[in-house]
Amino acid sequence: MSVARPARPPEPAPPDSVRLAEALIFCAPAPMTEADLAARLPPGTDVPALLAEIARTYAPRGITLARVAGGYAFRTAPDLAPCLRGASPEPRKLSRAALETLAIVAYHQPVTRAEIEEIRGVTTSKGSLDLLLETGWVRLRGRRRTPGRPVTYGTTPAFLDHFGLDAVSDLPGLDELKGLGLIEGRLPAGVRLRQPSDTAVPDEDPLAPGEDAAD
Amino acid sequence: MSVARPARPPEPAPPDSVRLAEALIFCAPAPMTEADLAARLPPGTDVPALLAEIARTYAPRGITLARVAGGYAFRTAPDLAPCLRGASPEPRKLSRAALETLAIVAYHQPVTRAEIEEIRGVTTSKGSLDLLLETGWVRLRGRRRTPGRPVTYGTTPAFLDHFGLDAVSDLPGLDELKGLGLIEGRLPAGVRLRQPSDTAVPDEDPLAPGEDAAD
Amino acid sequence: MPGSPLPPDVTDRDAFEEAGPEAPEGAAFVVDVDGFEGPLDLLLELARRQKVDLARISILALVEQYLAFVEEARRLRLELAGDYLVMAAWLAYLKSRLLLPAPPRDPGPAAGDLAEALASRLRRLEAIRAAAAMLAGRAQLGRDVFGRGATLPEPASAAPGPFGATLHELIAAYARQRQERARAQVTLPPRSVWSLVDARAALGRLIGRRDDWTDLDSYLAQYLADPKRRATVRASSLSAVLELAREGQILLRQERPFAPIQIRTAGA
Repeated sequence: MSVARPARPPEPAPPDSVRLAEALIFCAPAPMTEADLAARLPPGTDVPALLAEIARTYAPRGITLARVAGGYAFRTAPDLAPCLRGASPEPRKLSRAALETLAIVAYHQPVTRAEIEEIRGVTTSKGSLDLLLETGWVRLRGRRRTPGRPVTYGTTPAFLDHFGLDAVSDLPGLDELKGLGLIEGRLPAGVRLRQPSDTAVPDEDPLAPGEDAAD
Repeated sequence: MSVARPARPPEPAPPDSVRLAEALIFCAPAPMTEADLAARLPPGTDVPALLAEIARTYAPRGITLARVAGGYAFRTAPDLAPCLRGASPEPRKLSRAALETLAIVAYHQPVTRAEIEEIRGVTTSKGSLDLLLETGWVRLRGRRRTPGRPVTYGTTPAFLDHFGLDAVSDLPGLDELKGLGLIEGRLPAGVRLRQPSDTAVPDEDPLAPGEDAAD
Repeated sequence: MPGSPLPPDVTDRDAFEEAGPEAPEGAAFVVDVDGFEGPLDLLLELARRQKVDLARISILALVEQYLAFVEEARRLRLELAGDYLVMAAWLAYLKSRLLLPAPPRDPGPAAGDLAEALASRLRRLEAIRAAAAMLAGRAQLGRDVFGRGATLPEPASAAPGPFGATLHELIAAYARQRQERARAQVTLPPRSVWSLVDARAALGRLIGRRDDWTDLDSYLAQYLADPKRRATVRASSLSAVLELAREGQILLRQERPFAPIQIRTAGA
């Protein structure tokens, strides 16, 4: 199909706030939240409506507006994946062990290393968590309020961005797993798991000011 | 001007070759030449006409097709530049020396410059500490009650905030660094690895008023 | 039990990590258990072969298959990693609990609860495997969907960006620094050695004054006080008294093996 139609009239210009929002999202190094946008757009801008407008405009195109990690970013359309592969170097593939560890961190977060090992039934090979920390998908969250105060792990916004998720609660199959009671499974005495959350949980973190864990 | 018009029909989809070309240009790490595009688009595609079509479509928008360095790339519209200045620039990376110094301040605080040098085994340039003060992650804490009353350094709440920590004692200790595979084997007695804490210590005096602005 | 307990198409480095080059010659037949990441994974695979819902598997049949697997590995003189044997021991206990009536007033958990706990662990591992597969199957950034590829030219007079570093970079920097310091600072504690010459000189001074049979150790009391020096003092003084005896200066006797060594001057 020929696309060259010289007589075609120029496209109508979108409002300036839409143009600015497009530019801001395009040049941001990470997904932009509605709050980020509101702070940079003219006061009184209806940011959700504006984002809906941009999403609608770009939906049929090769570049689309994606909602990821609690914000907005331009991404290539998913259906073009086969034609785009090889356009940039293939990212490192995770080993099965690392992928499983990542899934445990994602679905059970906040989770300790001992709990990861309990679920997998094997000692987590050294470097598996380190690799996930290095990719920037897993982070140290804090410490569990149990004896030994183990460090807890959780996922990062980069993890959500990488897997095209808006929030941890959007993890595929999460509701089903919760329904089957497989997220709140049996764990060693004194340890309870809850549904994943990347916000603070009651038996985690907040250290009293001045609390000293010095050895 | 309101942009939310719920009754608006969906945009007509552009031809697949246009969508693919948009995506290719968008995700390429460098501007794409007509030859690069021709090689990745279906054989027989009229690349110049297709580029003209994309340019026409994006001309009124916040993101436009620009001809740069002999190829094509998407850029924000030139007229928006004043509004984009300072919009989420890419973060600056710390040098290895600065990162190490920061880590030592975090783990060994309160720590004097001489102690940092002793721990690192190399002379720490004043620039390194100045840079860390500039990041807002390191602060002057007080003065050590030893001859010369050297200034002590520690971390700030902004440090905790940036690294997602609730308290300095949430930094992983020796066992956890080992568990992550970051430290192998035993450390000799001379090499201390601290369980960090940022509580007040007895041999430290607070800074005199206004003294923290001095250095 | 249907078929061989040994999957024909597998090799597991983890499971056989202890079978080095000096593995017994008899283990010529290579049992391939690739992909098994520990005993729980093996159990899950065995359970899958029951081709029923994990909720309805026979734990007893599963236990028997696992024990048969371990038995077969033993028959082939394969060294299984400790984890597999620990699990085998626990499963053997579970099997006995499942088959035998519970002893009266048994304080331990009911056999049914133990079996259910195992089934629940297997279901949880299977669920997380399924979740991992779903995650891996999603359109991934940099593989299926792409973000803006190019770094944009900085707009003129742009303020310098904020400083960025991740927690991982920070702790890795600390660990690397400490590790490097550790390597740079290897100091061996100075060994304190009592030489043969020292021993001869000391014993020569002491023995000359006594002409009755005396325990060697009683001469050495002051030197043996330091635990770090005990070994070197004993070794050197034994060599010294043997030398002195060979030269005819002293006599040695020991009533039985490991009894105190006694000495006296030869001239008495």
